[in-house]
Amino acid sequence: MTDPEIASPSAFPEPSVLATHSAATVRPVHDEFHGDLLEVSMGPQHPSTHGVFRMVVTLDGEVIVKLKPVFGYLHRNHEKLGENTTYLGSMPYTDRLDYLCSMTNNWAYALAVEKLAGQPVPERAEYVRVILAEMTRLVNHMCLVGFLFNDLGTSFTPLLYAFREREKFIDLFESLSGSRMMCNFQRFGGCRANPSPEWLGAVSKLVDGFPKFLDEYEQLLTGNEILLARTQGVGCLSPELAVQAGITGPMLRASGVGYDIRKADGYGIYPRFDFRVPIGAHGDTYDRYMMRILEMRESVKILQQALRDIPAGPVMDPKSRLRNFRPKPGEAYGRIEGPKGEIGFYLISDGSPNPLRYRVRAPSFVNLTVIEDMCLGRTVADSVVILGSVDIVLGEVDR
Amino acid sequence: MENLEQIRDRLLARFPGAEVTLINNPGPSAQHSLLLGLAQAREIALFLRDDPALRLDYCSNATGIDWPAKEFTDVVRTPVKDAAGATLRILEEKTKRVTPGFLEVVYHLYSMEKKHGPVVIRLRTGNRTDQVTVPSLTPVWRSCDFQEREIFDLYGVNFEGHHDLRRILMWDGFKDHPMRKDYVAPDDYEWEPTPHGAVLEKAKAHYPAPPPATVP
Amino acid sequence: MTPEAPITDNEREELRRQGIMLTSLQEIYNWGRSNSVWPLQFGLACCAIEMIATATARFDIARFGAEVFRPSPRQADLMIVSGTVTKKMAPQVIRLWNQMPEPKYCIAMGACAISGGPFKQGYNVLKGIDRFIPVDIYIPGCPPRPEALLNGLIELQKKIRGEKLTGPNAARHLRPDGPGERLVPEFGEHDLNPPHDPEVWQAPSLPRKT
Amino acid sequence: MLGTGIIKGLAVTAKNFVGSFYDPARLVTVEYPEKQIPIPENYRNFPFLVHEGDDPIATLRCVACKICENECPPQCIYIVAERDEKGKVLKKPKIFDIDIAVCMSCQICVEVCPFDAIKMDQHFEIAAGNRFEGLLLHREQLAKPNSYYQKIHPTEAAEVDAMLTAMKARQAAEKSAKAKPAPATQTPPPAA
Amino acid sequence: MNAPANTNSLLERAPVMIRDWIIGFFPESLRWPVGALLAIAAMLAVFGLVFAFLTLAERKLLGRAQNRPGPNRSGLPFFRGTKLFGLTQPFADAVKMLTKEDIVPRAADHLLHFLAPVLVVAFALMTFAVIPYGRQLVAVDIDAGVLYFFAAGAATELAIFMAGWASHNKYSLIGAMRALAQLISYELPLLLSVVPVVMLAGTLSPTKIVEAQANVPGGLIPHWHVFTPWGAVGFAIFMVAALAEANRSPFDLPEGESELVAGHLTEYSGFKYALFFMAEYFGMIGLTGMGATLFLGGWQAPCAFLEFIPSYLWFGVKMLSLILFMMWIRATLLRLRIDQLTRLAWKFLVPLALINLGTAAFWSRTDSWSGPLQFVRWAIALALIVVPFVVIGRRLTAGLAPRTYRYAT
Repeated sequence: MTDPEIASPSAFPEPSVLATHSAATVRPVHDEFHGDLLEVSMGPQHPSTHGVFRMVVTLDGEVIVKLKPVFGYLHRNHEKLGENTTYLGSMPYTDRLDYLCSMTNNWAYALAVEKLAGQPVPERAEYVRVILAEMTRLVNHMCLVGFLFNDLGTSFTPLLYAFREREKFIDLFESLSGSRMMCNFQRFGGCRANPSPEWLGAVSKLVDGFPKFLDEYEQLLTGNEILLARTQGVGCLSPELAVQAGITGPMLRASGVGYDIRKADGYGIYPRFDFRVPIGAHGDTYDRYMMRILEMRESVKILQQALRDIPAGPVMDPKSRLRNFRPKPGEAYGRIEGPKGEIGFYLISDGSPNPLRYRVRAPSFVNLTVIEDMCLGRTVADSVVILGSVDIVLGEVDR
Repeated sequence: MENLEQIRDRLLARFPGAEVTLINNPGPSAQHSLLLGLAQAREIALFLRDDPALRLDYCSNATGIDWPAKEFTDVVRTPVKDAAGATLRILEEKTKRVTPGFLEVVYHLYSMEKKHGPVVIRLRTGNRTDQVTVPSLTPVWRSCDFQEREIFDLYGVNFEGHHDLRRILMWDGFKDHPMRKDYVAPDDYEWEPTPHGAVLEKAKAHYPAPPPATVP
Repeated sequence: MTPEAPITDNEREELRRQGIMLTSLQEIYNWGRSNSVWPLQFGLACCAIEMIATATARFDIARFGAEVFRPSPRQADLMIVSGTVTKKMAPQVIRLWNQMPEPKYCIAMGACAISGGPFKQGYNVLKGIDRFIPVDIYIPGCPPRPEALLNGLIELQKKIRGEKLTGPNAARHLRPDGPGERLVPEFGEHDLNPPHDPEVWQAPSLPRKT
Repeated sequence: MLGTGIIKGLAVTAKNFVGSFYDPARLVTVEYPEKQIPIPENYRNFPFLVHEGDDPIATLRCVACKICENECPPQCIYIVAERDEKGKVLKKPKIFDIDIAVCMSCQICVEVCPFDAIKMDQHFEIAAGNRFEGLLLHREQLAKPNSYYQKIHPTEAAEVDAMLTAMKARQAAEKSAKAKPAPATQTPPPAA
Repeated sequence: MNAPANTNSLLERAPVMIRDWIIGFFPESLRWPVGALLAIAAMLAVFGLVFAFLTLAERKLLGRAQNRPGPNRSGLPFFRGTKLFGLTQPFADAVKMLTKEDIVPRAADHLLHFLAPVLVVAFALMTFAVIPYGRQLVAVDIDAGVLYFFAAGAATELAIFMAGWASHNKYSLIGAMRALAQLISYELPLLLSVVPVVMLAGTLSPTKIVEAQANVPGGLIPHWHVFTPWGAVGFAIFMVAALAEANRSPFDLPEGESELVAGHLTEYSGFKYALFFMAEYFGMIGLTGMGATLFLGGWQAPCAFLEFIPSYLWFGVKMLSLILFMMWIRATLLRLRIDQLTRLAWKFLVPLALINLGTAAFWSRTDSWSGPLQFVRWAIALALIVVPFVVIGRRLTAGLAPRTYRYAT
């Protein structure tokens, strides 16, 4: 593994010095050329806030001098509901966290519960999980790129191409799990249904054709001079700040930190696959965009390996039980590398059918920590692009 | 990575007088945790972050837990024996004991540099009403920023030293801390066609006539 | 859909009663509006993704002339409440509704928008947008398939085509008792204040009477 | 040179524009109300109750055990069991309501049902103008014949039917074994 | 000009004949105003229809480029179940827009809020007056027509600013400010790109400029300005600036849908919004019409033997293909940022246009070069354009390039 570029703090700094908050790094000038500051509330209904996110932006001309994110417009009490329902009953709710990637949410939750209960998973189920997770990653990244370009001002074209491809994946999800978006597929100790060879064949065909789509997509987008001008050098995030602020996922790697939970934890059967983790050098919006594109190419590799190696067998541990599932008292934190970053579930069991504490560590919630740092000194037009490149889904930001 | 006992011992050596307790996790996950005293929590957190062997530079998850006061009934059974030593009957003495409730904040720490973890640290408040202040670890790990605000919002834990402690998910004028176990949701029951459980209780309260359970 | 007969007997009867001018006007008015339903570009939660999917190539809501998702409520005709309306969001949704010019319509898409859905037991979840806004079409599903949304749109078009200009069955926006602006609730200390708009919504009598 | 990226992008959109006139992969629209995307067998929308015979209500498989009511995460099922004159609980639902305005189509009721009585429907064109009447389904609306189930989920239904017949055969065998003391060494049916 | 006989065909003369026939009913003193009114009415009717179908064309073209058919089932009133390929879609939109409630925000400046959409359409319409649509089809043939055109065109941006200011909405205000910045930046390259044409044609009158591009008898390559080095560059600059002037993607910053909700249009509803919409398309029609006039030979047929097709049809074809090109751009490109937009204007388009002026001067001085010297003339002219383009383009995109990435493992 190459050494990630993490600058280690040389001295032992005072806690007060450590507060790396960006309070007024850009100071508004008040003289005859600069009038009053303009406070604009972007959202909760705004075409580019990806749902009901809200940013209270203070502008000097078009330059942002202050940005305060406001959350909670989609706070639908996920954790409270999780504590009031059974372990199994929370599974369909996890679909609705990051509603673009229900399969990875399912897996993260199943992983946490399996850790909590010491539940083994059959090998075929592990493969199925990897296949579904990587498909989800493809879908998510594709859509993210589409949404990002929408924020950049295209008239939906990249988004519609992405959704055209997404439909093919969604069809496969649907034919396996029964639902287009809310798959509710993983169970504690395996998966709900055993994919048929035809299904795997269809995935294989789709995956093999995917690089062709990706090439066309890149031809449309990557070299575009306007894209380069709009994204390069915009919204830079330094590796130190990224680590400090707990950024994960492609956003962290765009900043040059080679941390991927698939490699670091090696959960599931990821150590068996040969794939690379792309890392950026600038940490700007363009790097964040390219991380997604490159990760899609790596995901295709993982998928091809997984589809080649998948063994036959059951997908459900015979000892696992659906009803009356009561793990022993204890706690567990399970996390996986979701498409948006580290998605983790923290569960405390007191031996009853409901968890005592059910906590979701949502990647996009934490990734938003640095939104102000990245936007300060940039224009409004940049702020929506930066927000788009963070890749948030409000379902998991507000939970 | 060293195990938690070693970390604890090192912490105790480095910070004499600090309270560091190891809390065992009985479950199969075996993710044990360190309970830190509030007085030196931030220094210890800094040490954990910057110690070259640990380098826990990444705080993944910060969350609150509500432990309401628990009532235990201890039963002491003393057999009453006759002279021969045979048990005549067993005297049961029941004593009620209330463990005071508290709020807890849990941090899951990982190292991005060394790629190890998790190390779980916990902070506990004195009770659930007036002693709910813990030191904020946001100055140490900025990733705690929003998560601590969320804990403040939903659990009512006060973080000392947090730069921007406001409600994050609920609106500003909201008074309650809804994730606490004893939180009662506003009674907006109006019409539930399929009531059962707690909702049925509400339905009964709202429609005092016999519960909706007969043929249309 | 089979091609409908140009003019049914009922409509001919109507024609005779109302006079040909008014009916023609009404037909043109309704035809124009039903074929040009511009939705508000406004996604709340999961259902918003399916709403976007409805606009994409596979389903193409544009075929109905409804792909012009306007980000500003001033230019929108239809509000698709696509997802969970939380109590924190509810005042904004109603404000958006109030900002839309008449004639306007509301589709409650998905379980959450209709009733709070799976999240209805949450403390911050509004149990259905119809507590504050008159909803024209309810589309159940979690989330509804894009086709289901299209089906809802077709139902809405049918409803618009059936609207009357005058008389007791006149369209809502032409009646004095169907005001376009609705009460915007305030944030209370524990809940929204009021928790529902009594003019729009009353708890129905229980369907299962004793 | 400045502009090459833009020209490449223009080429892609032009390709798609031209392709939309002859290449079905570049004009993927399914004209919905006239044509339909084939719905996969596994697709699930809302639950329905399977009945066996001609009388929908009398031959429901449901025994009103309330497992699904308890397991349903959003609590959208409401069951009251039938009672006979003496007040004894019968194995039949008197009320079986599903509020599809709340249902999240998670299929947990289907998975936990030990009697294969509740299954997922595929009908999704249920836009209603009224939340209170159209979207609360009673047992009369929920009851659908087994043949319908076999039509929409053929593979799954075949498995279920095989299992049910096997179970019936076993029960009958047990009964006959009890009735006649003859040493019946019947092999248990393979599917269980 | 010795026009071939077929240019005076019935079709060619039809519009003028109809006009003459109608004003023949009026007394002499009224003929001039009636003629003007007729011209206005004809223009309103024709361009109104063109606008209607352009909106449909844009929606269909965008749809096709995005793998979907676009509006295709509006049908007709009274005949339910008809579809007519969605051709009636614009009229359905019009009916809806006309009957939609008109909301004026309480805090808005009511007068300006009302005036802005009216003015924006009025200014856009004014530009139509000087464009020669056909051999004899020009409403007002004034000598300084080109100047008049750009003056009227620039005024639309002022109306947009009015709209943004009057709406009393922060998004509108930002949109309005952007519109002004855009106006100031792009008016200059737009005018500079036209100067060579004026220089070489020696006139400011659009009709005369078109006549200057008349076909050389027997020539195969059209004698249009776009087929000269300076003309090609001028045309390219003109189109870029026209996109900005018409607020079209990638320069649709005042509207800036993803950032500013709807920019200056945020507070407009119903018919006022439709007027803005109309003005945008009118602006597009006007600018592409002027572009065709200045660079693509106006109503001239490409070759002499194609002149049997009426001139106004040629003009229409040229204009429409330019508009379709603008729509194609919209289907592909993303939006620039305001500082990049101004930088592109000042640091790229303006210098290039100035250099182009020099090229044009060189071209006009070397008019007599023929034979092998013709090639030298072309080479020098091309070098005068390509070298600065590459150099300035490099400077403009300094530091911007696709990157290569490394991998952690």
